[in-house]
Amino acid sequence: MSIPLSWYLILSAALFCIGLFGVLARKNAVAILLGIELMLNAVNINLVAFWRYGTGEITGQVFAIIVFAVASAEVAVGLALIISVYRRRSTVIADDLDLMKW
Amino acid sequence: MDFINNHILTAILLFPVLAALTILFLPKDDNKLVRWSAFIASLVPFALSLLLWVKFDSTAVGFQFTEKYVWYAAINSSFFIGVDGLSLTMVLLTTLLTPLAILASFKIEDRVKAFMMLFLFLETGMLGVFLSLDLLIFFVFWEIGLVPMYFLINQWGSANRNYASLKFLIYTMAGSLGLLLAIQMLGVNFGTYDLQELFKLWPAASQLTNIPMGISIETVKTVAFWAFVIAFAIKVPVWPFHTWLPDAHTEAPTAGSMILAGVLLKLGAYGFLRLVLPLYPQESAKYAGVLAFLAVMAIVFGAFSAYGQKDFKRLVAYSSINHMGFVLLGIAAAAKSMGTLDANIALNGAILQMFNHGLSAAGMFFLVGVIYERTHTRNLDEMGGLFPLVPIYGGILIFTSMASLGLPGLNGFISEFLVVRGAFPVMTVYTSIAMLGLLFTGAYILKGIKNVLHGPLNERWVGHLTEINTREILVMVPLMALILVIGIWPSWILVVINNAVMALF
Amino acid sequence: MTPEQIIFILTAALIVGTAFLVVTTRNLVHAALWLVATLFGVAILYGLSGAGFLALVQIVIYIGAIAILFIFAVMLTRKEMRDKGAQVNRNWPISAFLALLVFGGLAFILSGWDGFSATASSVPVSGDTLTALGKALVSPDAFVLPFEVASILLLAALVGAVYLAASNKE
Amino acid sequence: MTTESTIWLIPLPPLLAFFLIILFTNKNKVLSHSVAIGAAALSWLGGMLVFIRAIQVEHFGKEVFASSVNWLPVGDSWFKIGVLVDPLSAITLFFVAWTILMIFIYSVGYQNFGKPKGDHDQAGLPPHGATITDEHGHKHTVPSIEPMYSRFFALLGLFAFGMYTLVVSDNLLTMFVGWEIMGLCSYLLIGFWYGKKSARNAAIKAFMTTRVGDVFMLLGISFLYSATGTLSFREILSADVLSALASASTPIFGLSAAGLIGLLLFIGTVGKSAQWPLHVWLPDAMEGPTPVSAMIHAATMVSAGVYAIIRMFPLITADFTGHGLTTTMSVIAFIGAFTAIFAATIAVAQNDIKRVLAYSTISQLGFMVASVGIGAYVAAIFHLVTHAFFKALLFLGSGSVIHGMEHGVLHTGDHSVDPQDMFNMGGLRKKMPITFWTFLIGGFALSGFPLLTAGFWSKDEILADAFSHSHWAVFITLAVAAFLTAFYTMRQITLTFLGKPRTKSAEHAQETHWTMTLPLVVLAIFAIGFGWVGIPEEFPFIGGIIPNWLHEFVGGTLAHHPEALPFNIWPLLTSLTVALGGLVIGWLVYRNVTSAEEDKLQFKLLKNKYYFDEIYDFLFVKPAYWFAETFAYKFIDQTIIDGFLNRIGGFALAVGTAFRKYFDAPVVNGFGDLVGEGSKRIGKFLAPVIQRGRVQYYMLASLSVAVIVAVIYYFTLA
Repeated sequence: MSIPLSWYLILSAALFCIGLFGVLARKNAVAILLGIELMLNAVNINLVAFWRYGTGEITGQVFAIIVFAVASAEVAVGLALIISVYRRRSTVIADDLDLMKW
Repeated sequence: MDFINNHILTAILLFPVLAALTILFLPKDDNKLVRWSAFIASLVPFALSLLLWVKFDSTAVGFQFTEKYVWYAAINSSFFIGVDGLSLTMVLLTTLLTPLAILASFKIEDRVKAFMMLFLFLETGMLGVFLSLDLLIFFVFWEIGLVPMYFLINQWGSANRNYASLKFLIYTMAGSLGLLLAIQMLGVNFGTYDLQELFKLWPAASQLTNIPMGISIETVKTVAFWAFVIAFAIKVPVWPFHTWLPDAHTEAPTAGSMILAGVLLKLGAYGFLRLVLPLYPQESAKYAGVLAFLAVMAIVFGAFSAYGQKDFKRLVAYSSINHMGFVLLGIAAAAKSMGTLDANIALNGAILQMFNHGLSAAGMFFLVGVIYERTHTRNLDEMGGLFPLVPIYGGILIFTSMASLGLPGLNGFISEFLVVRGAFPVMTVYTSIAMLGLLFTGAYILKGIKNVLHGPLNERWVGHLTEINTREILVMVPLMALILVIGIWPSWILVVINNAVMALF
Repeated sequence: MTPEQIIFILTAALIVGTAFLVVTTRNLVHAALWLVATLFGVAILYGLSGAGFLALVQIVIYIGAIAILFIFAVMLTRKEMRDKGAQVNRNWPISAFLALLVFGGLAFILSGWDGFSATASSVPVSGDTLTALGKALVSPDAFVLPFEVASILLLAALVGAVYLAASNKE
Repeated sequence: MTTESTIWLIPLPPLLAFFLIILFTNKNKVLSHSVAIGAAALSWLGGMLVFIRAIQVEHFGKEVFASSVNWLPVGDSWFKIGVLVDPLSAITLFFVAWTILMIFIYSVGYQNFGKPKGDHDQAGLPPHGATITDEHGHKHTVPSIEPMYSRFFALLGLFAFGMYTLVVSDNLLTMFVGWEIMGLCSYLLIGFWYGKKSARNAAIKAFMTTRVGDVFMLLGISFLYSATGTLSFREILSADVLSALASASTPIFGLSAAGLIGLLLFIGTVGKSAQWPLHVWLPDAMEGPTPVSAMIHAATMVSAGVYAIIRMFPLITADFTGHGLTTTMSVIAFIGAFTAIFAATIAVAQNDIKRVLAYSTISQLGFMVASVGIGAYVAAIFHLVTHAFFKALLFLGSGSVIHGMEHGVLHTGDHSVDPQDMFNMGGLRKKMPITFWTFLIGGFALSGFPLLTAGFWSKDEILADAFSHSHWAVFITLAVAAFLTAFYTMRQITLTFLGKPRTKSAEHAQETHWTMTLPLVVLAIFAIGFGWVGIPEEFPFIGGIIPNWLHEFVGGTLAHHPEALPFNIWPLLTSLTVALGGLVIGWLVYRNVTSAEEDKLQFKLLKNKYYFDEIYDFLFVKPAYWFAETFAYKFIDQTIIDGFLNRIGGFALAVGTAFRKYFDAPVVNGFGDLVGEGSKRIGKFLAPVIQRGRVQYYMLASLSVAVIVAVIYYFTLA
C-alpha cells in the first residue's frame, strides 16, 4: 500500500473538526446530531486505519463495530429525545431549549 | 453436626445479631411475638454454650474451638476466636443471663422491638469480648457492647437517665482511649494482633522500633500497662473509678441492670485476666500493691457506701463495687505471687467470684426491679413490712441477699473464701482490711432486708402489692439453682477454672 | 501517484466536501442527504483499506438505517417545509475558529509523531479478516464482554427510545 | 450401712425437711411439723447409732470414724471435705441430737398447735389469741396458733442442719459453713416476729455481732490454710504441723503462728458464744420464740463457739510448755473468767425470766472458755455437755412458764401484764407442777447443787483444775461467779414459783401441753444423770462407784491423754460453799419480795447492762452509719470523685465553649462563611454571563478550556 498513514489521520482530523463545527454552531438539534455522526465516522476512520497499519490484531475493527452500535444507539435515543422535546415545546432549536438555566 | 462443631463459637457469637435482624422484620405492633422470638432466640446461644461446655476438654492446655478468618489482612488482624476455661465460664454466664434478662423485661411496653434488638446486639458485643483472641477484634467488641447499653439506659431508664447514660458512655470511652493507643502500639511493633503471639513476644520484648525521643522500654511498658489497667479498672469498676456505676445501674431498666452487673462488669475483670496479667507479668507484679490498695478501697468503701444508701437499687449497685473488689484483690494477689499455689487459689477465687457475682447481682437487680414495678419507689424508707404481703418474694429476696452476703453454703462464700485464702499470705494487711468490707457487706444486706421486708406491716401497700408472678419466679429459678449448686458442689465449675488458671499462669 | 492514492484523494475530497455541506446547508433534508454522501465516501475508504465487511456494514447501517432515521426526524420536527433564517447560531465564528484550532493542533501534534508517515503492507496481515473479526467478537478470551455490553446498550437504547418517543398521553 | 455413711447422712434429714416444708408443705401445718420432727428424729437416730458405735470402740480417740471426698480443685491437688467423729464430736453429737429433738417436739406445743386461728393475727407478729365460744355460749380468749407455723419448723430444720454439719465436719471450712448457716438461722429466727421492731433490730444485732467474730475467724482459717496447706482437723492437729506452727513466729504481739491463729479463731468464738465484748447480741436475741432461744442459747449455736475452740485446743496450746500460760491462753482465760463474772452480775438485776437465763448462759459459757484458757480440756467439754442439757431445760421451762402466764393473761384479758416479768409471777409451783419440778432441777444443776446435779460435777471440775494448776485469779473469779449464779438462780425460782401469785394472770396460769412438758422431763433426766459419768475417781465416798468414763473417753481425743487431777479438798469446799450459800441467800433475800421496787439489787448500772449497748451504739454503730452515709457516700463519692469528674466535665465544656466562641465562631466559621458568601456573590455576578442554559454555549466553553489546557500542557509540561 502506498498510502501513508498520515493521510488517513489528516482526513480523519478534518472530518472530526467539521463535525465539531457542526455540533458547536448549528442551531437545529437534528443538525447537531448530524455533526456528531460525522465525528463518530472520523473516529472509525482512525480505528480502521490503525488496524490496517497495525501489527495484525483485529482490535481496530472490533472497536469500529462497537462504535457502530454506540452510534446507532445514540441516534435512536437522541432523535427520540428531540421528538419528545418537539412535542412539548414545538421547537428543536437548541438555543430555545434553555431549561437548564436557573 | 460437623458444621456446628467446627463453627460453634461463630454460631454462638453471631446468632443474636441474626436474630435481631430477623426481629427487625417482625410486625411492629405484635409485642408478644417480638418478646417471645427474642426470648427463644436468646435461648439458642445458651443451648449452644451448654453444648460447648459439654464438649469442652477442661484438661487440655490452650484455646479450643478456635476459628480464624481473614479480617483486616493489611495490618495482620484476623477474626480469631476461641475459648479456654476462663472465657468459657464467662460465655456461659452471658448466654445464661441474656435470656433471663429478656424474660425479665416482658413487662416493657414501649418500643419492644427496639429494646429486644438492642439486647441481642448487646449479647453479641459481650460474647465477642470473651471470645476474641485478637486484640483489635477484642477492642471492637469492647466498644460495640457500649452502644446498646447506652441506648437501653438512655431510652428505657428512669428519671435521671440522661445524666447516667452519658456518664456511663463517656467514662468508659475515655478509658478505652488509652487502651486503643496501647493496642495500636503493640500491633505496630509486632505486626500482629494475635494474642497468643503477643503473649510470647511482648513480655519478652527488649526493644521497640518506633519509640520517639529515646524513651526506655520499661517506661513504655509501664505506660501501656496503666493504659490497659485504667480501661479495665473503669469497667470493673475499681475505686475511685466507680461512680458511674451507681448512676448507671440505678437508672437503667431492670434487665439492663441485670446485664450491666451480671456481665458488663465482668468484661473489665476479664480484661485483667486475659490481657493484663499475661501481657505485663513484671509490671503487674510491680504494681500489685497499688491494685490491691484500690481493690481494698473498693471493698471497704463499696460496702460503706452501700450501707449509707436510702435507694434500694443504689444499695445493690454499690454492693457490686464491693464484690468486684474481691475479684481485683484476687487478681492483684495473684499478680504479685504469680506461679505459686497462692496465686492459683486467688485466681480461682477471682474467676469464680466473677461468675457468682453475675448470678447474685443479676438476681438482686431483678428483685429490686420486681418490687419497683409494683411500688414505683426505690426508697427504702417508704417500704418496710412487706414480708406478709409477698412471702414468696421475701423468701427469694432473702435467699439471693444471702448469696450476695457470702453466706457459706451458697456460691459467694466459696469464691470469697478462695480469694481471701489466696491473698492472705501474699498481702496480709490488705486482706485483713478487706475483712472490714466483708463485715459491712453483712450490714448493708441486712439493712436492705430490714427496710424492705421486715418491720411493722406497711398499710400503704396492702392491696396494691401483688405477689411475684410465675414469669418472674422463672427468671429467678435458674439463678437460685446455680447459686445453691455452686455453693454446695463447686467443683464442676472450679475444675474448668482451675485447669484454665494452671494452663495460663 | 499510485491508483490507490488517486482514489484516496478523490474520496477524501468527497468526504470533506460533503461533510462541509452537511454542516452548512440551510435545508436540513439536504443536509441529511449530504450526510449519506459523506458516509458513502467513508465506506469507500474502508473498502480501500481492505475492511470490506466494515464497508458493507457502513452502508447498511449508516446509510440504510441511520441516515434514513435522520430524514424522518427532520421531517417530523418541522412546521413548514422550508427552513428560514440563519441555520447557525451567533457563536459560529468562534466555533469555526475553535474547530480550525483543533484541526491545526491535531495536525501539529501528529506531525511530530514517529509513526505519522508509516506505510502499511500491501495485504492485511491477517488473511481472513472477517473470520478473525467474528472469532474475536465471540471468543471469551477476546471481546465477548464488550460485545455483550454493546448489545445490552442497544437494548437499553431501544427501550429508552420507545419510552421517550411514545406519546405519554395515556 | 457403715458408720461413715451414717455420719454423712446425719445432717441431711433436717435440710431435706427445710426444703420440703418451704417448697411443698408450707400450707399444711400437720404435715410440716411431722416432716420436721421426723427429720429431727432420723438425725437423732443416726446420731445415737454413731454414738453407740463410738463408745464401743476401745481407744476410740485413735480409731475415729472419718471419710472425705474431693471438693475444691486447688492447683494440682484437691481440697477435701468430709466427716469425722472422734470422742469430742461423738459426745457433742449426743447432746445435740437429744436437745434438738426435744426442742422440735416442744415447738409443736409452744406454737399452739391445735389451737384456733387468731382473730387479728398476721404473719410477723406473735399470735394475739383467738376468741372461742364454749358450749354454754360464753366467750373465751384462748391462745391462737402461730400464723407462720410451717415456716418456723422449716427454719428450725435448717438450724439443725447447720449444727449437725458443724459437729460432724472434719475440717474448718465446712465447720464454718455450718457455723454461718446457724448464724443465718439465728438471724431469721430471732427476727421471726419481724413485725416487731425490737425483734427486727435484735436479729440484725445478732447477725452483725457474730459476724464481727466470723470475719476474724475467716482470717484465721485463711492463715491456717496458707500456713499448713490443709484445713482438715486431723492433719492440722497432728504433732508435726503443730510443732511447725508453734515454732513459726509472726510479727503481731510476738505470738507464734499457732497462737495467732488460735487467737483469730477464738475471736470467732467470742462472737458466737457471746463472750465479752461481743456478748451484746445474746440478751436481745430473746426476742425470738422461746424454742429458738433454747436452740441458740443452750443446745447449738453458743455451744458451737465453745465446741470450735475445744476442737482447736491442741492448736491453742501448741506452744504451751506447761509452765505459765501462753499469751493466747491468757487472753482466752481472761475473757472467759471476766465474762463469767460480768454476765453473772447483770443477771442478778434482770426481771425478765428469759433475760436472766440469757445472761446466765453468757456467764456459763465464760466458765467453759476460761477452762479452755487454763488448759482444762475435759472440764470444758464436761461443762459444755451438762450446760447444754440443763440450760435447754431451763429455757424450755421458762417458755412453759411464759406460756402458762400468757394463758392467764388471755383469760383475764389484762394485757398490761407482761407474761415474762418475774415480778408478775409467783406461786406457779401449784399451777404448773411439772414445769416447776423440772425447772427446779435445771436451776439446781445450773447452781451446782452438790452431788446430785450434773452442773455440780462439771463446774467442780473446772474449779478443781484452776485450783490445782494455781490459776488463782481464774479460780477466785469463777468461784464468785458461781456464787452469783446460785444466787440469781434461786432468785428466779423464788420469784417465779414460790410464794403467792402476785397478779391475777399468775393465778390463772395453766400447766402446758404434754408436747411441752415431755421434753422438760427428758432433759431433766439428763440434767441430773449426765453428771454421774464424770465423777472423779478419787472423790471421797462415791468416787469410783461409777467409773470416770467421760474423762477416759473424751481425753482420748488428744494426742496425750490428760492426766486425772489429784483430789483436793479446797476446791470442793469452795464449790459446796458457793452453791449452797448462793441458793440459801437467794431464797432468804427474795422469799418476801413482792415487787420490783422492793428488790434492793436493781442497780441502774446492772439493770442497763453496764451501758454496753449505749457505748457500742455511740462508739461503733453511729460512727459507722455516719461514715457510710456522710463520709463514704456523700463526701468521697459524691463530693470528691463525682465532683472531680464533674469538674472535668465542666472544664471540657468550658474549653469547648471557649473554642466555639473565640475560635470556631470567628475563625473557622468566619472563613467558611467568607468562602460561601464569596462564592455566592461571584456566582450571582457571573450567572447571567456564564449560565445561559444553552447546550452549545457550554460545549463551546468546555472545549475552549480543553484546548487552552492542552496548549498549556503541551508547551510547558510535555
